[in-house]
Amino acid sequence: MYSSMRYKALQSILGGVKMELDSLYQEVILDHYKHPQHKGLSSTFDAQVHHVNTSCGDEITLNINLDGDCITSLSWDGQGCSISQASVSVMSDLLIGKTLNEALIVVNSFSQLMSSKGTSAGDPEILEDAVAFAGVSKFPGRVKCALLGWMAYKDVAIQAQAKN
Amino acid sequence: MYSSMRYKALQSILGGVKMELDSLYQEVILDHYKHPQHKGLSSTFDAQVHHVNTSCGDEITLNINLDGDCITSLSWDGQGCSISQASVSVMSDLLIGKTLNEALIVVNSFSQLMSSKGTSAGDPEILEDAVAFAGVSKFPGRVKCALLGWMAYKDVAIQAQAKN
Amino acid sequence: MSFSASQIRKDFPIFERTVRGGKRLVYLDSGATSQKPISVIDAESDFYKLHNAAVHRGAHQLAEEATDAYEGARQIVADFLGAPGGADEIIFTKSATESLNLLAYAMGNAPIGNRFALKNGDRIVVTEMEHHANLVPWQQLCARTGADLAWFGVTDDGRLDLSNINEVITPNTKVVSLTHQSNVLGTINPLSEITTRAHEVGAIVVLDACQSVPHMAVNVETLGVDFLAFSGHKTLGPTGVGILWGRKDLLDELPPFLYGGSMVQSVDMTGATWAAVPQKFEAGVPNMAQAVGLGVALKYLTQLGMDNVSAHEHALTGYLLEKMSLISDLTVVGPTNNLSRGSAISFTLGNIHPHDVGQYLDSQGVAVRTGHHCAWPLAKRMQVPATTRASLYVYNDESDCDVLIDAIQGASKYFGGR
Amino acid sequence: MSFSASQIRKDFPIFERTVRGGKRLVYLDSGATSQKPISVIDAESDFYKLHNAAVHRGAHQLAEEATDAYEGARQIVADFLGAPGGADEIIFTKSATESLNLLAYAMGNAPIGNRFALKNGDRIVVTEMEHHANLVPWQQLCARTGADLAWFGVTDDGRLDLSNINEVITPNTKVVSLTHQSNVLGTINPLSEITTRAHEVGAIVVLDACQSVPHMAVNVETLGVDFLAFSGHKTLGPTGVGILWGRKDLLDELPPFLYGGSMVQSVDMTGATWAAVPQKFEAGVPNMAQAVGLGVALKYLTQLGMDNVSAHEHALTGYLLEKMSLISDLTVVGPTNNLSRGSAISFTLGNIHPHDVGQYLDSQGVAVRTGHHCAWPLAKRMQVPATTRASLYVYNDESDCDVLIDAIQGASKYFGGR
Ligand SMILES: Cc1ncc(COP(=O)(O)O)c(C=O)c1O
Ligand SMILES: Cc1ncc(COP(=O)(O)O)c(C=O)c1O
Repeated sequence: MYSSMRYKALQSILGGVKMELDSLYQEVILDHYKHPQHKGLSSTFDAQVHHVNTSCGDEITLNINLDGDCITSLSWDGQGCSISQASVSVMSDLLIGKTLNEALIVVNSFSQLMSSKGTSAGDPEILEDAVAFAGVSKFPGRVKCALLGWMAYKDVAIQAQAKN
Repeated sequence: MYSSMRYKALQSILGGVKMELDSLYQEVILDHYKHPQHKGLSSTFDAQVHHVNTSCGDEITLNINLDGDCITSLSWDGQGCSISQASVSVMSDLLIGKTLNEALIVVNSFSQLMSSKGTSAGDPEILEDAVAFAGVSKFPGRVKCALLGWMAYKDVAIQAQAKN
Repeated sequence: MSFSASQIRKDFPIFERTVRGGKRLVYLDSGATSQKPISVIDAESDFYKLHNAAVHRGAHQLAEEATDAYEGARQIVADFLGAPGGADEIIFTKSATESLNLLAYAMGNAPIGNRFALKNGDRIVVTEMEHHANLVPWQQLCARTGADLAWFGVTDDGRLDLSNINEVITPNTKVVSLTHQSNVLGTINPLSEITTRAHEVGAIVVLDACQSVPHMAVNVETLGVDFLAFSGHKTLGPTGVGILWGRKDLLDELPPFLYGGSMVQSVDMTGATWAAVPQKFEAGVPNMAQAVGLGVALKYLTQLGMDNVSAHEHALTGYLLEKMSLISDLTVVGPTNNLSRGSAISFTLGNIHPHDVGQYLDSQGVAVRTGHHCAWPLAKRMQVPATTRASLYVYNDESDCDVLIDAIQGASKYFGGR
Repeated sequence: MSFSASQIRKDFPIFERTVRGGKRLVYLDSGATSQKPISVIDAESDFYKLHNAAVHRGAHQLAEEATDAYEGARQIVADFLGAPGGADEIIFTKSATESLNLLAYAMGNAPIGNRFALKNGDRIVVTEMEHHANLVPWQQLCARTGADLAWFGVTDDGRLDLSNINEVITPNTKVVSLTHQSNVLGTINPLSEITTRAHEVGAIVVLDACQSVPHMAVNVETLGVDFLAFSGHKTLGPTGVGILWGRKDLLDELPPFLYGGSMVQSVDMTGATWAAVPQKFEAGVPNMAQAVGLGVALKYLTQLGMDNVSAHEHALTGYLLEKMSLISDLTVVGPTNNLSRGSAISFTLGNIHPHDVGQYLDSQGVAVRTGHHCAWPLAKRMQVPATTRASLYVYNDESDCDVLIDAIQGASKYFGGR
């Protein structure tokens, strides 16, 4: 612990840690942030959840509609930082049209990417645009932001299934 | 604070602090401890108090009899360390026969001696044998022991006066 | 004495490091926790290296020295606050949060007849600008006792609204607890009107001084309050130590909170009686090294001079507010004039989320805090979901403010055009 | 690995000093508080020098590093105890005393329907050998809720009397809280019979592990208890930090204790909801540097190997008990055989008062503790107003025991002849 802490500090004293702001805020992320997709709640839904990130106050409400096993619509509203808003926007794009099982694979892959602490670039086959969030995993304080929408999705999917 | 702490430790590392056990346990003290005076409670009293030193469990019960302003008898029972037992023994010897005002002078002088942190030798005119406790003031952990009986006296004197 | 932040910075080892690839550390997060001078760090280490032992307990030299150091620190705190009853009025806790909870729980333990006992219909008064630590414990005490909670509102410019003071502090009010200085707005609250009215109705006044004791001279007698809480870690001191000060006669009557060793007078299997103040409130082996470190921190501040500290911060706050006023999409949340205001400055920047602002500032070596700053009701009142907060202290200077201003403008550009 | 106390001593700076005029420090008071290795002292200092920031709060690099260090320490504690639910089951408190009070107060906060809610006729069970910290909080909880307090007695040779276990742990028992190892007698209590019976009636078992976690391998799964408390400062760690471990599902249901920042999910002026475990129990800016130091202390112990630690202490305890048995006016208060017994040895010496014994030992450089050791009911049970206690740890060896024995004989001579 202690020696690894010393090392880390030393690294930064030596300038070993690059300024990674651009690796965090990829073009794709800023794009989705400025032009969010599927924002605006649908009037009907099979399930709705409201999630809050208590550490920063970011909020999201997420609606889902299922047709059997297939996600026919995801819509959301919320407020928060660019990472949380872009992440839910990208996610909606990705998951709509998938079956619940297919979606689960994407969600798990994204969760794994987020816990990789910068060691993974993400699987573009599965994650498509969401690989842009790979850089977020280097900023532990922001991982929660990126995950907010995805956690809400997990919750809303379970509720919709339970209801059907 | 911090530098004085360093200094203190250094002193002792250099052997600057003498082994002061004998200055604590003066002959007079060990004597009174082994042969306590006025121990054994009187059957009648004007007031009685029971004091406990919570930090070590030492206990003392103290009886007083007054004739007007004059202390005609002090008697006690208790258990505790040599310092607390010897101190109440010496105190009883000293105060019996004195007026309450005279006694107060002795008590205050003893309290002062105890808070002197080793800088005072005590006034033998007033304290007589009780100057033997001067060394105790260098041991903050033991000052409470030496004071147990004297605090009890202050209390019992007030109660006896209130009653009379 | 001339006050030199850059000179002071040399006493703080953390400023020898850099952040984010060699950037100078511009630490503007002292409102969350302050950095520590080497003398404080060494005092804690030296306690362990030279004097470590359980205070008030062992029968040996180390225990004597540890007790001296610990009780010496208590005296320093008493002197620093001008406690009229001396060291016996100082209770070491783990944090201001514990200090405030101690009060609320101890009052909850008061039997009928005790002056602290609360009943249905009694009232506790707080304000809308409280930190959660000075709000939730009272909410819960109200829930347990049936007392009701009332509060002073906050004006649009971030000042306490005392216009309805006589309706808020009613004759059945038992406690008025408020912050001395808002950790979000920077507002310094006026106290005399409140203490006068509170004492008139027989209520006690509790002061959350977390954001004032580190930054200005605080004398409990002059302020006329009855209890005061602050945290060591915001006051150049170690983590893990806080203070509760209270008037001796009130502490004497207040029931204990934590139960255990050293706070009892006698114990048998069926019950216990309590030791005298302050031991009554310090159960167990205390946070000795931290208390000693806090003592050294307060000595360090005393040497700087608390009036110099507040003058320095006042000037710097004025400088920063001025610079901020020139940034068109920046809105200060809290007083924009520099009267009765401390050095915590919260702001929003266009519609860029504070989290993103903070991240950008961080990339420039500037450490700030973003969010609701543990004061959600206030955020709602000010109609901001979150803010970015820069908070200044003794080691900050104009160059720090300049770096901040540049970084804010950089953030505007980076996230702008939405 | 061969275990060398004299080698270990070199890691502890305090042994470089002497006491009472150049005497070697023979520290036999680890039962009160342990000494600290340099790695622990440095870890705390380095936290301040390199990474100091408020965890979970700031949006900057220091805050990230501080959070890493703090949460890393939580993981170390979880691993050290074998917590089945991992780091989420570890709560940082200021001391074991706070850990136990947390439990008692949180249960007191439980609403009807919550599994921890107590009512008239419910029962809490302790033992006659408890430290005040594991007795008085339960007495007070009983007083608040109407539950009754029952306890296991202690036999003449200092063992727990479990002969009436089914009458003590009745079907309406909700909590059984006991010490793993007596801080006075050294007795290690057998747990399986108690946990079996307690769980049979649906009671939870709380273990005061203050005197076991520092001295032997403790695995919460193997022990089968539900909550466990210990103190950092007795475990080679800093002062001002303690641990409460609890089963995840129980912690989830247990209401919070201290209220304030970081333990809430949402707050408005009228109420609040709580964050998830462990944050729910950690209000305010935590004792970060101390938690990090404790992590390093547990790493140090792990490197020594807890089985080696207990084997070392067991051998040394046997050696000391043997030597003590040869002093005619010395009476050990507690088990004299070396089975299921730790290294705290309390004794009386003729009719010489323990305070005097301790003072004499101190003059010879030997640090011990005298008194009732915060266990008055036990002292009464054993019919001794006070005892002298020597307690051993990793840095003690036979030469320390020899100095102690010589000093005891010296004390006999000095005060003898009464
Ligand atoms: C068995 C036992 N329980 C509880 C405690 C209380 O620990 P602390 O004072 O560190 O809170 C102690 C030590 O003082 C102890 O030995
Ligand atoms: C105004 C105010 N009150 C209370 C607190 C709580 O202090 P701590 O977290 O040190 O217990 C803080 C800081 O977090 C604060 O700024």
